[in-house]
Amino acid sequence: MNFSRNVGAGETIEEEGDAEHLQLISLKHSIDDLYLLTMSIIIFFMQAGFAFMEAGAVRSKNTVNILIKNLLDMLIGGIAYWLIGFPLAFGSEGNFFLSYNFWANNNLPVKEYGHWFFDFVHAATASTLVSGSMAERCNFYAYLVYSFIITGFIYPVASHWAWHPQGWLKRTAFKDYAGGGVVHMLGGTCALVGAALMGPRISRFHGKTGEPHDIRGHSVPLAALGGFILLFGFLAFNAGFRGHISQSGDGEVISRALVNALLGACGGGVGALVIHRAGTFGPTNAWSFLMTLNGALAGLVGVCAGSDVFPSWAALVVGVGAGFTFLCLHFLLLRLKVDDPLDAFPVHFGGGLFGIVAVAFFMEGGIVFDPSRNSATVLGWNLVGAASISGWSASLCLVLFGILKKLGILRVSREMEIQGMDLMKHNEPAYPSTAWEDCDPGQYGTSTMASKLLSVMGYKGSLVD
Amino acid sequence: MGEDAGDTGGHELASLKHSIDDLYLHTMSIIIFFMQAGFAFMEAGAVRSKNTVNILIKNLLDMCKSAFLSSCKEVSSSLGGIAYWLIGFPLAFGSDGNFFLSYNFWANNNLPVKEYGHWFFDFVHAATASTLVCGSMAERCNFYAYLVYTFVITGFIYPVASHWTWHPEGWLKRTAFKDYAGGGVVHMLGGMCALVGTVLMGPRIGRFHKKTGEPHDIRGHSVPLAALGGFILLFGLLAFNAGFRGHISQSGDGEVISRAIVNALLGACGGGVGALVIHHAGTFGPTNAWSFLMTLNGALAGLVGVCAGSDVFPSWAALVVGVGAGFTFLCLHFLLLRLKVYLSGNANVGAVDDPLDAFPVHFGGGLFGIVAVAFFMEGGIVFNPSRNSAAVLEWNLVGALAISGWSASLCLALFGILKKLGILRVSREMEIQGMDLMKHAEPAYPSTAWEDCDPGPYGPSNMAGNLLSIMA
Amino acid sequence: MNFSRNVGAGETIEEEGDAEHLQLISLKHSIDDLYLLTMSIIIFFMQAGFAFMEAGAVRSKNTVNILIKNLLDMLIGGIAYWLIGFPLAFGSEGNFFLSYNFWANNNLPVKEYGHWFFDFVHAATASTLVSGSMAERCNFYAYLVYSFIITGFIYPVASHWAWHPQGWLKRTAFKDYAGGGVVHMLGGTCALVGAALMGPRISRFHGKTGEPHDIRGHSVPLAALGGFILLFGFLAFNAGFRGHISQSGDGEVISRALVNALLGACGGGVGALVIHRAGTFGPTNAWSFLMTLNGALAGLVGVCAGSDVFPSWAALVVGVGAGFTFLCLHFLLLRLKVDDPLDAFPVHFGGGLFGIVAVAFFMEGGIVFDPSRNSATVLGWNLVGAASISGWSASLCLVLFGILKKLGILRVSREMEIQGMDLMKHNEPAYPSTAWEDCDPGQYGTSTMASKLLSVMGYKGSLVD
Repeated sequence: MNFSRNVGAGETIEEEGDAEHLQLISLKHSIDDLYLLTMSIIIFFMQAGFAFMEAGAVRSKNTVNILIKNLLDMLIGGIAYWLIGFPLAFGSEGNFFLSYNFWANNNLPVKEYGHWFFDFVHAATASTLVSGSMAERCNFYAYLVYSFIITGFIYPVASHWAWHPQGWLKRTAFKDYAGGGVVHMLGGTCALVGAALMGPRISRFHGKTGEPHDIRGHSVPLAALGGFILLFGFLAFNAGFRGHISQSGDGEVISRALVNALLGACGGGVGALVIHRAGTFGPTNAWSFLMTLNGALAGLVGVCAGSDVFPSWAALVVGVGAGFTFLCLHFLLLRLKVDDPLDAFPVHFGGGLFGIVAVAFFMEGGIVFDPSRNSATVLGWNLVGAASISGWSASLCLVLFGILKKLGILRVSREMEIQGMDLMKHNEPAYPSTAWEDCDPGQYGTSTMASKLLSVMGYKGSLVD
Repeated sequence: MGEDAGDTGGHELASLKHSIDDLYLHTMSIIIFFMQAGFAFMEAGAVRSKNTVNILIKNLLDMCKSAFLSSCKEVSSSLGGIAYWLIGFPLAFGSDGNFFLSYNFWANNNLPVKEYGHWFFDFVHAATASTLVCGSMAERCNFYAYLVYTFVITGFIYPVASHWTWHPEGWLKRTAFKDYAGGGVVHMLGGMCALVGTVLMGPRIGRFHKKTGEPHDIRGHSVPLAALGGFILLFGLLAFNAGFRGHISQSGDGEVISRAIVNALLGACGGGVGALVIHHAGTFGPTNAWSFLMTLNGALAGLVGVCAGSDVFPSWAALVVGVGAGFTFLCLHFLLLRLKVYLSGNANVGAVDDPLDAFPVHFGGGLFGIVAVAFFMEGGIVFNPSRNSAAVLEWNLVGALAISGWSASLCLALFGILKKLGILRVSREMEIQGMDLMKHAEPAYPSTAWEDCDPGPYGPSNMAGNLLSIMA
Repeated sequence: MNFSRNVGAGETIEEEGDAEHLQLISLKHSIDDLYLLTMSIIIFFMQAGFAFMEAGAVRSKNTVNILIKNLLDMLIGGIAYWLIGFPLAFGSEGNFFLSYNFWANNNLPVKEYGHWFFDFVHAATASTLVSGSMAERCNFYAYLVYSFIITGFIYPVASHWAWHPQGWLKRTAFKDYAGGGVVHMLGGTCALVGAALMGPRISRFHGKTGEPHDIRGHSVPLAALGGFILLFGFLAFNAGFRGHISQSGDGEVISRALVNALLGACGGGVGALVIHRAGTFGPTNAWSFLMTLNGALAGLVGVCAGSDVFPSWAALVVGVGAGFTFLCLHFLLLRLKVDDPLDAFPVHFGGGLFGIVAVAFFMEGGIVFDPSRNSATVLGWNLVGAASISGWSASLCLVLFGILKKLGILRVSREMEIQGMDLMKHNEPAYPSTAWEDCDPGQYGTSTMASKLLSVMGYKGSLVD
């Protein structure tokens, strides 16, 4: 990833020294900086995507709670990544497992700051997934703790393995271009462990029969807004991971990643829509929007691992596969009675896992095209990588959430869960009734549902005193 | 690098130029891509709550579908040469072709990877053109009909027209036809398809009075959602205008692009403020409302209007064109409301219901712009009334006519067939009940998710609880 | 700011003339153009951020009103800035106080158009702040007038002082990298004067005791949407102010600005959350989302003045300080019975002021690191600059709003304020009741709150005839 940039630059500087050449090199850096910067800013906007997707998918009584969690994912995450996350992941001194300098950006060369920011937006993505799966019942203190630890420790160590020049996975044939494994599988695993230890929301599963009972989110448009922002951000996510754009061949790789990301989304979205509509997982006659949206996201996650090397048709196939994996895991979770309101595990773990396996098959020179020892090695190492990343995050999360559970601060009280956290915890209802009060409509007709309803029911007075 | 300083220096420079161009194209494309969200929310806000999810899913699929179409070349090659005819990119930008369309990259996949950026850039425009149609047919279009028509529009109708104007061999490209950022090709075409669709579809139930034919406002369920869409569109249209140059590293590019973006902004200013003032002044009937939606649509029409020449207008002309486009939008908006009178005596037949004003905004703005560019471009009729500048006007009229004619006739055939087959419009029952429940089983705002707890000492939390307590 | 770009470019052109060198120079311009353009477009999107933040913070009956004001801020602002704003700020002929050519872009070289657009988005930011503080009661005509004057005159003159090569502040040690003073303090001051002259909304303060009574906004998610968009845009705001990216050292400055912006937001948000929750300003047990969001914005505003020179830890500290200043001013306004629905003054003036003072302390070579005459000079000039910018904007706004008040067109009538402006003024309710009518739910269950409520209350019929 980014480190290749520094290496490339180092080489060129040694070669030649006349002024013009130096200018050329400095220009290359400018372009790379601009590229990294623009992509990072757009990826940063994905935080808003996650926030609204989650806000739309919870009930109105917990909307503010989920919004503040997403905001703090960014704010606390920034501090955690600055203090310990980046040093653990990309310090210049380290071993195969982690690195250990640049604490709090101490001594970090300023030219690496772009790199820092770029890595931070990925870390934030990984940790923000978790708040979705634990929505509507997670204790606020528990949230503060786990958010800090995931962004500051669990994710950075895994990303060190895969992307630091000394990381043990980096030095193998492990192939994960844009973090399908490191970012999404890791986040998905944490989400699953959290959701499982937390237990389902009250009345999510029938007390005796265990039949799942739909708890719908309060606003599909909000969720759709989040989804659209995520699609926007994901394009930059895939386009940005090259880390530099000025070297020969970069343009092609990045264009390809962009097109593949789009086709992956298409495959995942349309695939999930059709597969679900066809009644594969139980009879339905609904063309489901949320399934389509989650499918598209799963498809995007799926192609992440190899969007730089897939041929276009393979991106489409991988997208469909990731969409299908998402649906399988979605219905599996229902059977296991795990309550993941945002489908964070099916979408991100499922899509990521499918992608990291598929890349060994469908990459250029992969098993499908050239079944050789070489291509099998990629498969082998990708499976090892996937297993170790999942194992690492699962075991640490088990400890983390286990301790929080033992301490009794993992989940909110039954009363607060029923009443909703917006009022009890934040004292900020998402849609305060007083702000919707209506005046006497007069000649202009009624203005909102409220007065309409009142008039239907024969209420004559005015709501304003 | 480095063995051969002089040579490699030049080589490296060239490669650096490519890098910059790539970066420019990617960034603009990604931002233009976000316009899909803009259209989605503008439309979602403008329909009733019972059809919200329906319109959202259509917008999401618009994107996927057009990508599919453009990528069929890949599939076709991999599946061993199955002939796909309705494919977008090959028809528009294949390297072999004639004045009308091109025809390679489907049987033999030779599209160089370095063209992928170009592909993505073209794709976002195709998606823009087809997504316009969705709005004008909102709240009553059959889902299957929708699947068919987007396939045809993004796979065939738009690509052929874009081949005419942008492919080096296209017949319009080789004339004096001037359309910088697709005011004609993208917006007029989309607007025309929207009009044909909505005419054949007929108005929504309750839109016009059965006897008098008086229009009855069917308002959208959420102005803030529509506003969100509008703001995103303004954001995206800036990139749309800035991006159409296609490269930024050549001499003069920076100036053209800067000018395009400033003109886009001033066009929006002219269109928005113009439409607001003209409407408020009572030009089209007495009113005392400062209408937000008119302002927003006017701003969009202004942006569409300057598209045709945002690279060549002087600043003041961009403002003037914006105002003109805003005015054209208002004219067409009120014309559509009246249109039934002129079409037939029967007030029920032929009345046009365009919930999103897709035709007035995009066709009107686009048409005004494509005419205006001949007048206001540098060296245009206003500045230098000569044979040359008249030629631009002439060819622009020919181009506008050809594009409108092409899209209108094909859409007429397309929607006519769908109507004959009886799958153009949803059933009356479904229209009344709304498609969210009947078709998608996903209400946009499920009541159960708004249920309220006992408010307790904290007071009621939302409207529901408040209402209940008032009435208790 | 941007002018340095042109100057720098001019120098290099003279130096040497061979073809390759010229190409290099032209390439540099391309990169700079691309950078300026991308950042400007993203900053432009901040208009949407302000619009939704304000829309969420007003009552439903004034939502359309605030949306149209934000839209017009951009549309009218564009015309005003084109006609007189840019000429006053950045004309090539001028004196220490203002400049006076390029009216309506007349004779402006096309290569300056990128610069024009970049400056315009800042002007739009400054003026859009004001509509927030005067929300729900400002007359529409008054709005049209003040919006034109702030974008067209008040802001441009101040920006001439600070950024035009001949501006009197520019030629001193005054240090304000990204407009914490010029943009935010100015906007905040105008907002305060407007809100104070306008008076509070009806029932905002108890008639006798003066106790503040919360008037909540109608939708926290809308406000959150605005906030997230603002965070997104602010990153570009800080990254973009360098004005060029192709010169040596640019990449480092911009990366640093980006990281500092993020850390400032972290400091401000977390700081405000914790300080507020700790009960510093009165007992509370709420983890307030809106305080966190406003704190994060204040933190961003705070680091603006020096995000290119702060060390990372200082950005965090400045963020916390700005968050604290925001809280102080917020509660001060309540005591003074000034009603600022959006907290535009506390966030933007408070954050900006803190930042412009802090930069003298925490910049590299600042008072904290090197207490010398030099660093004290920066503090001195920054105080002078802050005072003159506030004084300039306050006195002009006082005149402006004073005249409007005298003419009786500053504030809407009592009746319109109670009924809401959406219906009375725009005839466009934000959420028209007719569009929420419900069908007979049939077997699929009810679809919206409306029918739910009806059934709760025993209403049996269908809403559709």
